[in-house]
Amino acid sequence: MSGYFKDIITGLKSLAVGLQITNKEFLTKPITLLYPHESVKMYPRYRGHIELVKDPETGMNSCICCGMCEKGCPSGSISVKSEKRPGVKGKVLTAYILNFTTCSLCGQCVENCKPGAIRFSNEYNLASTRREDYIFNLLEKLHPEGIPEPEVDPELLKKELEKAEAAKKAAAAKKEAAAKQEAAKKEPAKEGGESKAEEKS
Amino acid sequence: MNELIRLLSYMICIAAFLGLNLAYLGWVERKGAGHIQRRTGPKDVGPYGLLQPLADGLKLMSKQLIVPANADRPLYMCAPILTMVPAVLLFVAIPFGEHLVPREFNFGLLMMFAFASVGGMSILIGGWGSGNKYSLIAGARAVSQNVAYEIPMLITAITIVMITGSMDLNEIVRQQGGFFWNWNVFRLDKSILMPVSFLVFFICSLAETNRTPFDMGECEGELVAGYHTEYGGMGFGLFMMAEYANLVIGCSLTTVLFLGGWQCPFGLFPGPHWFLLKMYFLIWCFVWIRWTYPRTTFWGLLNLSWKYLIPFSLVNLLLTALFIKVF
Amino acid sequence: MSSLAQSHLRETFELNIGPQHPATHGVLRIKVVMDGEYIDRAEPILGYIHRMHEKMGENRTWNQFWPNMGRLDYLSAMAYNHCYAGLMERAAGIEVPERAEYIRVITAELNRIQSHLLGFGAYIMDLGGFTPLMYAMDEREQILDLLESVTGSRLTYCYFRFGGVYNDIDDDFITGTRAFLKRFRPQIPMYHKLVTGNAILMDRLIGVGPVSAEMCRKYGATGPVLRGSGVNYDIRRNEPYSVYPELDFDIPVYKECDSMARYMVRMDEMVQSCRIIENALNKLPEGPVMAEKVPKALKPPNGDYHYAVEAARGTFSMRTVSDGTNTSYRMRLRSPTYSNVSLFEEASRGMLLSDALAFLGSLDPVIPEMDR
Amino acid sequence: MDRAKIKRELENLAAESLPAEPPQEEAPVEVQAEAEGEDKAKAKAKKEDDAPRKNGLIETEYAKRGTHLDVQINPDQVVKAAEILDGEGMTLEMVTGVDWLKEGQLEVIYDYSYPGGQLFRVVVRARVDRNNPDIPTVCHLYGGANWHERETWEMLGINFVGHPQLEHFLLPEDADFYPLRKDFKS
Repeated sequence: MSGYFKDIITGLKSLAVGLQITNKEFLTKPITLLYPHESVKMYPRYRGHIELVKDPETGMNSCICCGMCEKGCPSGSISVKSEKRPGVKGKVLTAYILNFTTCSLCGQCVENCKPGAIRFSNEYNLASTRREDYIFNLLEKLHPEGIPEPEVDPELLKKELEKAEAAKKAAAAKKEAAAKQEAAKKEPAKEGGESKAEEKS
Repeated sequence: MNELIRLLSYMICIAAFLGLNLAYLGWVERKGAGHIQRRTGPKDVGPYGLLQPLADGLKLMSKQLIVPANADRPLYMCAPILTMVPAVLLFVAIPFGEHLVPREFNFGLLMMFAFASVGGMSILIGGWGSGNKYSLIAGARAVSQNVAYEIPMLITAITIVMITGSMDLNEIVRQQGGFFWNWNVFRLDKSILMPVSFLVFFICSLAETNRTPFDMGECEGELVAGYHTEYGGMGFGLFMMAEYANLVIGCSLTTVLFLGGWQCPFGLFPGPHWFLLKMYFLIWCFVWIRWTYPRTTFWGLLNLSWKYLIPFSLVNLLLTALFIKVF
Repeated sequence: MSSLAQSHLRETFELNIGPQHPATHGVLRIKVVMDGEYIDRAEPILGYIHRMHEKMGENRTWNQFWPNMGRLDYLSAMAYNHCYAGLMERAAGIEVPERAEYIRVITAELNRIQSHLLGFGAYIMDLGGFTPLMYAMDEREQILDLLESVTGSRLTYCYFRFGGVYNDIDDDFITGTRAFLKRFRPQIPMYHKLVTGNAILMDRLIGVGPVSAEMCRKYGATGPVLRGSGVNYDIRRNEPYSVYPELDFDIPVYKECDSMARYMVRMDEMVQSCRIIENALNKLPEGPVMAEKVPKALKPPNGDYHYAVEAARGTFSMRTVSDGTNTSYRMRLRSPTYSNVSLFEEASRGMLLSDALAFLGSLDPVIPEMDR
Repeated sequence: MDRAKIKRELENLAAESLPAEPPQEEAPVEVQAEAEGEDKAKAKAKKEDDAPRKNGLIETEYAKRGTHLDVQINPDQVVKAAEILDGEGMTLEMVTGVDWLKEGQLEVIYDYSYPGGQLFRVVVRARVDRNNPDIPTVCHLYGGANWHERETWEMLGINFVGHPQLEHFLLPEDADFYPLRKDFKS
């Protein structure tokens, strides 16, 4: 019987203690961050989606189009499109497409990037009702006013042109030589040989 | 004719009072919960979120009322109405002030209990009519809960009736005039268990209104949303409003029976403001309790009723009878 | 009610708890045969968010598998990272710098506190008390901020690397962690006052959901479930990995075998984690955080490798079969909740519905980790 | 838990199983070696890696492998092994399988650990034929094996004979493929 009353008293006491605590919390100031009115403090290391880095000197990206980010990506959400332009050293990035719908923000791409051409952005207000909005062309994002043409190095262009010329000449010579050889070899079947050479070129 | 006008005006007043209460108690609850939980609660709709109830109401009203395919349609439809009716009706007997009573019955207390049990019925009907197993369990729980808690509640009320010798609510309040030690809570000369009895009554009204430590009918951890799982739109809205209406009634009744109703604690300027003050304090206690405690089990709830509340109220009844007889 | 399945012998009916249910912490479904309010038989049904992580392990290179580790148990991703790092370091024989190991332990323990805080809050919410969840969330937010400042992510950290960690911690993190510990320590007695001591809660937890030590052994249950059954088994102590042997901490063990014991183990573990973090911060050595020679394309020698860590919910272990290439031949993830929840069917027989859900909550399941 | 006893008994068990069916073990390897007829020397050098492991007990180095004992036995002996380990108070941590496509075999792996303080991990393996993957269940000894075996069945198609409930578990109910088999193409 004493246990019965003891239970009641300890029980009521514990309930009163609980009420006290919530009362204390009621009187303290709320700590909520009112999100749309105030914004969250972002840490410099925040891993948002990736973005291309603008080289402060040239104003261009420093991507060398090696495709390591593409290869390292676990979900295959990156595709780097590049082409060779006359007079420009290395490949030129034409599109850097990040499919953010499949990106898992693991950071393998940034880690794999040797020249440090990509980094994490601090953008987190990414809301949209359309799926297509999450397929980013990072190059366009880097240059919203329009993608600038890479500077053409005249010397390099000259060299390249010369090289191309030389290559062309060499190819022509080779072709000629090959044609001759072929012709010499198979006099009767001339057409066939020619077409083969053409194919080769 | 005069009587009719009086009644009509009271009905309008009650509707307004009730409407305001139902809307803003929701706001109070949310705001209270917010501040207790280190949050701010509703704040964007209007100043301090004061227009939030309006927005909520609009949202609920604009929603389609979907009747589940295997629901018992008539029962399903009438349950929300049925839960609202007794809640509104009961206001007719509550004395807000000495002359501010919609209708003075000499059996007001009896009527209170008679109609209050309809609330439990409506939960059962809603739970059964939904054709949902969760709702069904909730309905079954609600009935046995109501049965279990009406007993101690009634016995405690009988104690009050024995002390005051009246079932007229206004008369009960009148007898508690003067200083606060004349309130029934502190009537130690009638029975030394009176404060305990108040606690019993308070807990019972908590259980009767299905508030959190005892919300077996809608415990979301187990039964999703209990008896109103299948209700959407205004069906749900009515259940919600009925909960607050029951809250107001439960607190009013506790105030009337134990805390001296419209009487001032110091015997000065009695009036409806005192009644409202006491009632809202009790309501705040309900909110406060709701956001502090976890829920009991169904088992624990019945245990509490049969093992603690009923014995206490019975002992109190006997003691009171003894004191009245002896002194 | 025609839909109620009725047998001839007893009036039982089937109740589907989940996959969308407030008490199942995710998309767990439990098919329950109820006899009134009592449970006749409860069968958990899994697989609603099964993503075949094990097959992914076979298709992705070792490095590419990293992000998967954060997506198993989203609440204690750090421990999972730790397991994978340890596994591959064991397989490829990589020595990890000491500082990196200390950082791993600090972050993993912070993560454990975070996980237990949410577990605590969500558990009380299952029982109907909403407020403790918000308080726990408040504290948890501090940890998430700290971890975000160092890893860059709030939940799915992909922070560890083979041979170290992704980036070093800074002084801000160390002072922040110390400040957090100072702030957090007095909170636990407050939780005990508000929640643990509450008569209603005690009534709900004490004696509910008995799981004996023998049952734990048969089902392979680990973590707080096992320690709540009086078995002093913690991988951090019994199969020491990383720098845990150098740190001093206790393993909380409760012998009551009920939900309360499991709950208390979690609460006490938070205190012990605070101790570990403080200890590790004091001992934190200087040095590099990455091993020097870690090949980019890892090719561990042929064979089986096994590694186990103590995640927040119990023993998480990985077994990989390497065939000497840069992907695994077979990757097996042994998740703790999978085993813990498997005893639910046997243990919940004859329980009241509300007790069974309180019991389920005390197992603290995380569904993505069960389904993998 | 008695390490020496477990080791001795498992060793006996493995030795018992050794002469039972050596030709079956050898057969697929020979086929494979023939297939790679041209660089036989290379195949021979590699044979040690490629050949399925013989039944027997190996004491592995914990620091390298994460296990202490690694024993391979015949499929029909796994229950016996489970009984031995159960009697010593070991717990079954997981059951899993590996598909050895080249050898035409499926391997079932049982991971045992000791929850009583000492560090002791035992791996029990058994290889079953890929075309007839039957292995007795250990459900009656370890309740926890139920889910693990069920999962292994649905992922790899290893049929646990005597299992009370070999139904789809993680995969959808109408899945008619075994995703963890090496010849599975999604």
